[in-house]
Amino acid sequence: MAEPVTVLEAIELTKRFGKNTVVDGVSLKFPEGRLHAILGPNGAGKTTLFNLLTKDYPVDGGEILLRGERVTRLRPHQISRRGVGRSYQITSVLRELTFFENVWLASYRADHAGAPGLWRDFRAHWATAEKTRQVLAELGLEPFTDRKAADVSYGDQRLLEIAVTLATRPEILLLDEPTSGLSQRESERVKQLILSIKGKFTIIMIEHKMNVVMDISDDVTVMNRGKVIASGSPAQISTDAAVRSAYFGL
Amino acid sequence: MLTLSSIDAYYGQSQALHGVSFDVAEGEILALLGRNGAGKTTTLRAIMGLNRVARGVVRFDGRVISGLPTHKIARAGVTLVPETRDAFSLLSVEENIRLGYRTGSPYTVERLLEMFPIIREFRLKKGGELSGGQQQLMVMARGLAMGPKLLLLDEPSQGLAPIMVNAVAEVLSALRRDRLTVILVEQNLRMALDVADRVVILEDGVAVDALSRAAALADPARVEKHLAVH
Amino acid sequence: MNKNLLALAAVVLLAVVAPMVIPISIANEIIVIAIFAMATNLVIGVAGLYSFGQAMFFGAGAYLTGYSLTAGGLSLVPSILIAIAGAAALAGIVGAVIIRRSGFYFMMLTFAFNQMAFYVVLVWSGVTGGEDGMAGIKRAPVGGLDLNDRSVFYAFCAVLFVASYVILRQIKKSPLGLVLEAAKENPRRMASLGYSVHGAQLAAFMISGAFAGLAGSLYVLLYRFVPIDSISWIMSGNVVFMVVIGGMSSMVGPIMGAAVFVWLQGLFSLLWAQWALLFGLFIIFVVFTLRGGLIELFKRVARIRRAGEAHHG
Amino acid sequence: VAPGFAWAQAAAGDLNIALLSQNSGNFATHGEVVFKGATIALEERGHTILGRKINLLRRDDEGKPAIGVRRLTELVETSQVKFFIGNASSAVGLAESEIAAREKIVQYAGGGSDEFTGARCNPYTFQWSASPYTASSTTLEYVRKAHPNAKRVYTLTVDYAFGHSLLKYTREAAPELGFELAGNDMHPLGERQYTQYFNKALAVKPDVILLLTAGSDFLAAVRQLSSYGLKKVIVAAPWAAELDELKELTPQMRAGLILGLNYHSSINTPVNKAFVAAAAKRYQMLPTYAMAYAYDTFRTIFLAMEKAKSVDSTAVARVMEGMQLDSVHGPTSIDARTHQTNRPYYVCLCKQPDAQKNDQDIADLVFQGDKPQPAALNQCSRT
Amino acid sequence: MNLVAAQIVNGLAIGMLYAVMALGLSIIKGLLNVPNFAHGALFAVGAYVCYTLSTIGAPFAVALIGAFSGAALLGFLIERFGIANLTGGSYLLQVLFLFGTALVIEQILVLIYGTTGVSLVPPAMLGGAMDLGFMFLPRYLVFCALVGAFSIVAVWLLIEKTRIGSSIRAGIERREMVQCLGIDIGTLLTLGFALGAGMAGLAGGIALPLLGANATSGNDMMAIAFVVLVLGGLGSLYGAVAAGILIGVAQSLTTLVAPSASTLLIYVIMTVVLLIGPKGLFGER
Ligand SMILES: Nc1ncnc2c1ncn2[C@@H]1O[C@H](COP(=O)(O)OP(=O)(O)OP(=O)(O)O)[C@@H](O)[C@H]1O
Ligand SMILES: Nc1ncnc2c1ncn2[C@@H]1O[C@H](COP(=O)(O)OP(=O)(O)OP(=O)(O)O)[C@@H](O)[C@H]1O
Ligand SMILES: [Mg+2]
Ligand SMILES: [Mg+2]
Repeated sequence: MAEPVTVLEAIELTKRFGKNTVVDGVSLKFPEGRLHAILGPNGAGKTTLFNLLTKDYPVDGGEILLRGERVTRLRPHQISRRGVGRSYQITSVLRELTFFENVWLASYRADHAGAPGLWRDFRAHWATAEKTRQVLAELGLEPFTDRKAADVSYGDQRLLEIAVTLATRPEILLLDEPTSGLSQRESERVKQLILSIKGKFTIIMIEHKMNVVMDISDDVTVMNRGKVIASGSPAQISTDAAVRSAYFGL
Repeated sequence: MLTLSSIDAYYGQSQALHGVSFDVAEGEILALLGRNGAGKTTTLRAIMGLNRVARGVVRFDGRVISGLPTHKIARAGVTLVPETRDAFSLLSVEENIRLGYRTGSPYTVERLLEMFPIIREFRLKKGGELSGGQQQLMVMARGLAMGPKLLLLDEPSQGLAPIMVNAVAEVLSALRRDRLTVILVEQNLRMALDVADRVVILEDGVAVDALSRAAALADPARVEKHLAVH
Repeated sequence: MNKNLLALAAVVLLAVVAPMVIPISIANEIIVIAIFAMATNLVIGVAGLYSFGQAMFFGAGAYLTGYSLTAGGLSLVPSILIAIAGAAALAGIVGAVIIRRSGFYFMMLTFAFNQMAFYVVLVWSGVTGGEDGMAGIKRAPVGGLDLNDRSVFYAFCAVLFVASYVILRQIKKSPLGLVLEAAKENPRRMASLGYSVHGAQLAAFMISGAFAGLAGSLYVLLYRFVPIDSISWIMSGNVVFMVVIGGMSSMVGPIMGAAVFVWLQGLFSLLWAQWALLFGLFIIFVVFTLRGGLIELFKRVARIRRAGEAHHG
Repeated sequence: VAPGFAWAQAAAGDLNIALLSQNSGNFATHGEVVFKGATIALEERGHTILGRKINLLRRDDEGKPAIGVRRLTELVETSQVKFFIGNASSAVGLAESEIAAREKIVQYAGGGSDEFTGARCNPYTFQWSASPYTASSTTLEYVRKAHPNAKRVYTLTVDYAFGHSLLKYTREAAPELGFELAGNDMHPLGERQYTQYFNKALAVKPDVILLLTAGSDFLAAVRQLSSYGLKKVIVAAPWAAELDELKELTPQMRAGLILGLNYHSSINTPVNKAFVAAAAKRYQMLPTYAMAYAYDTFRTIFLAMEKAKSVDSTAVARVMEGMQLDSVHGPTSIDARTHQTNRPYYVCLCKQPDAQKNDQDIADLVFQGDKPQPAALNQCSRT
Repeated sequence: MNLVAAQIVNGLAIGMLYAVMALGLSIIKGLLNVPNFAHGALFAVGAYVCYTLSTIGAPFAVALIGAFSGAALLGFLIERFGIANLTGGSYLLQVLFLFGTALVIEQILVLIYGTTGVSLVPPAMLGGAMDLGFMFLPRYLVFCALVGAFSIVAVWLLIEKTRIGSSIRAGIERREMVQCLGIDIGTLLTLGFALGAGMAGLAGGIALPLLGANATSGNDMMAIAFVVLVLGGLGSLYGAVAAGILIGVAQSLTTLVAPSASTLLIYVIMTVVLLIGPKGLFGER
């Protein structure tokens, strides 16, 4: 079987805050169509790594290659337009907007490459509206269609966060703790959802819930103190001594 | 020590709690369980005075506290550690904790730094520079520094790596040894049942069940029924 | 849909009735300033960019029209078009420089640019007339219309006013409008969805500049004079306050704000030399009773009526 | 028409005249006093002219050209005003003069700018204030007379049209009187901080500091100059402030100041004496510039109406051109072409604190001159 | 050369006045996140209180304390009965409220004191100028600088070194949480606003002998103070002070080369600084 193509690659990525090096020379390859989990204790630098990959933070050292193209200097929206979508650990849905509007914005971006339209009422962009409803339905969020995001519980906001990210129809999906704050039932739903899209997208996921990680991921990388301490299949990782001491405290 | 009698609470026009009643005895750890949106956080906020209690009464230490402004409730000995990890991002970790400290609290800054070794390492960092998990521990420490008689903990293990969950669990056990009164909101059922004396279950803003730990352990289905799929 | 038509009908009705109940020059000033206020609402209300330099664009439109008509010797329509284009271009340049700054810094930068523009106009008196303003402006006829007739000129402005309302309202409801609303709340999230937030904001800034320029141009034609006040920061402050008093949630709010601001100040100043005291009290009253601005009056009436209907029906 | 705007609608046959002045803002003082002066002129003739009742409409222009133009336009539309007098601010007056010319409304202006009678002269605008040329030369003549040994003059000029024309005329007049211009600084309009200019001025050791600035800028400058406690330097200002505004300074601050003025209550003419008496009777106060301006301009307009036997603005303007009359200044004429009122300019010396008899007794009239603007310097293109 | 030194000394004194004004703004902006558009009116209130107390014979020091207290009291009322009831509303609503309040305060001053402004001659001890050899330095300017410096240090100690100070800084960020720690944030905010307002009043009092006072005389100062505030950087108290002095000196020095540009200059400096460093000279936010 041919080696899958690498779609996203980090080379010696480094990020410093003041004197602290938070991401320290991280090199990683993300092959197409696989689900890659990133584990690590709190403060390991996982979220920061995401922020570098999506250029939410400027990079202090190293390079990012997207399908072989150097994208280290691009701005966040340019990265997104090249097919990288992400969700945030700290929920960042637009609280003053409705569920529909939140998801609509993401769908519209996927449908529409140029500058946003100036004239027609956004609701009258029928095709986009239709897709928006589909995405809401897929996540069981139709009852919330016209609710303001601020008015629902944290858990439901987390689901919306994922809905928005999916609606951009990215090729590479970065999920930062998609199940945090969700009950078992909703966690399970999100897990099924991820399973159902697995293979169609390249997914990179930060996750603490071991059952989720072990059940669905293809590759696992473990970080600690800004460095990669182990990489491999879920089975390999769970027996790795370094991981066991740094992560599980065993 | 704390009694809620038929509490109604609202967000603007929409009602989040419908006649919730339960009580907590001194030195008891009560776990508040329920699905997302069940009203757990709202219950804690209502006790704290952050959400207006439209109907019903909250009594604490024999005194009615519903209707008091939040800072007075806090001074009466109730402390909330929110799920949103409200660190003061411009203050150093130590300043964060000191701001909570009230004279007479058994949890002195020195003692807290011992209880939370990881925080000691970041003492001089700004609160906002910590990772989510680190902030969670710091906010717990800050809450304890007030020397509360009643601690309201909202999902302390949320988003924590196993090693941190263990750290939180250890802190909870320490609190149990100290006989601190705690209301614990938790999604992590195992952890909740490890430390709680009693469980109250909320569903759609209504308290649907209350049972002791023994009962919960003996009949897990009774609890999970409310937490899992409809 | 119905609501849109209703609002449009109300705006048209206002434009028709106004000159019958108040002096036509006041009515005319109100609709001209209302264009300015609506343009400003696009940046402060919709996009959440607190610009305190809007008079820069109003003034640019005013001076460009004044200059084109006098020294430039152009006719009326080209002068207005030049004003619109010039103001939009100025907004583009200023915006490109400062749009990356946010919040209070943005506000102060717009204010600073406004001040600099003011001093340029003040010092460059050979062209602008400096402190004394620019005079000698004539309203040349347009396609057989004698604009020197007050009513004809009013009608001319009213048509542009209604057109501005329709365009700006559509923009507010368009995808761009929604992107701006969303970016106001969380620009980072919008970028991660692939929107160029600065691009959208710059577009809004330029559109707003263009309409402010149009308003400035009409203002000059109305009074056949370019006062230096037209580019002063006080004008910038006033238009922001008009928008807030009127209400930012729709484009009708700024129109009400402009009407009240222009009309009420005139009325109060007839009553008492200390009219500013009355005006200040009025502002405080609005702030405390109608948080969403004057437009809330309508919403409240509608709500009460709906409640009434529900009760009866 | 909404009630507010119908406030002073005329009955048919009444004559509506208007007074636009500043009732709010920095020089709001003028608004009240101007109104008093106008009232005296009206009461003098029982509020009637040629058998018609006169209505005086009063509006606040806030000292802003835009507002002045707006209020005047309203007045023209709603009240058919054909005569008005304006404010001390030239910018406002000049803006209004456009409307005066277009709508054929007689304007009798009182600002300082020489543009009213110069580049922007028109058939309907007249100027009551003296030419800045007259002001500069008269003030310097007095300094020369009172201080024969003074030589070096340092000027501080406000950086806009009015300051520029004062500076231009000072440069014309000073060398003829044997002064040496030792230096000049331009300060921006609205400057609040003057010590840095005085540091610079004092470094060249001038005999005279000549303040070619006006209004609140002038007051701030004098205030800060006084904080140096200088004894030997002469401070003069040809056209800076009227006595009303000087009340803003303490007597110590203004003591010894040499000030050019358009009017002083002690002018010894029959018309002025009667006016001063009327003001004392009606308002228990000594008239100052603002009051005299309103009184004298309206009085002149009424005289012209009587002479023209008409209240038609064009006819009245025709009569005013070249008109000879006895005014508060004594025998006075109005230039037929430029519309400049040919009248004297006055120089006052501010009193020492202990010499003041009451709070209106601020300065003594010490000199007057009436050197007109040389024709070569006038830019009026009317013939 | 001597002239340069003279202008620097002059600029330092004036800059201190700007700094006092801007520090007040900075405290209010930081705490309540509202740009205090009534700061100019409070400046005028301070000046008039100082004037009134002086004319009835109070010593100048007492008049200055009065200027601070009068404006602080007014600030207290504005916060307690105004701003405090507007939280949760839009930011611009609060700005509009302050604008309306400023109009009302100004007009009330006009009603009380009339439209003609007032002046005050400083006490004899502070009058006249010192001959430094290379310049005459008005004694009053020295006094200005000293009082300015003193009040700045006092306020700084209060904010940085006390528990009240860190409560204030925490409250800026998370109101609810600070309340959960048993701190009465409402009172803290009111006191903070009063403190900032008091600084404006104090500046008005100090400036009275230099600038005189009328109802609107604070507005020019307010514009400069806002420029100083952002130039220094939001959230930085040092910034406000340093930028105040910087602006004072820069304005003073431009008089030597291009005096008409001095008003324009401060906006140019501010724009350039903000375009290079988005957070001003020392900004944290
Ligand atoms: N904006 C910032 N400024 C300074 N330090 C920061 C900033 N953001 C993150 N850090 C630091 O970087 C380190 C890594 O943080 P990061 O959020 O990437 O951790 P994480 O692995 O995602 O942890 P968690 O699982 O708790 O979310 C932490 O020690 C944190 O203190
Ligand atoms: N800020 C808000 N405004 C309006 N409604 C809200 C708000 N926050 C929560 N709610 C509503 O109140 C109900 C209870 O929410 P609450 O946050 O108490 O749930 P929870 O049990 O804590 O859920 P989670 O486990 O997701 O945190 C939810 O149905 C939600 O829709
Ligand atoms: Mg993280
Ligand atoms: Mg919750």
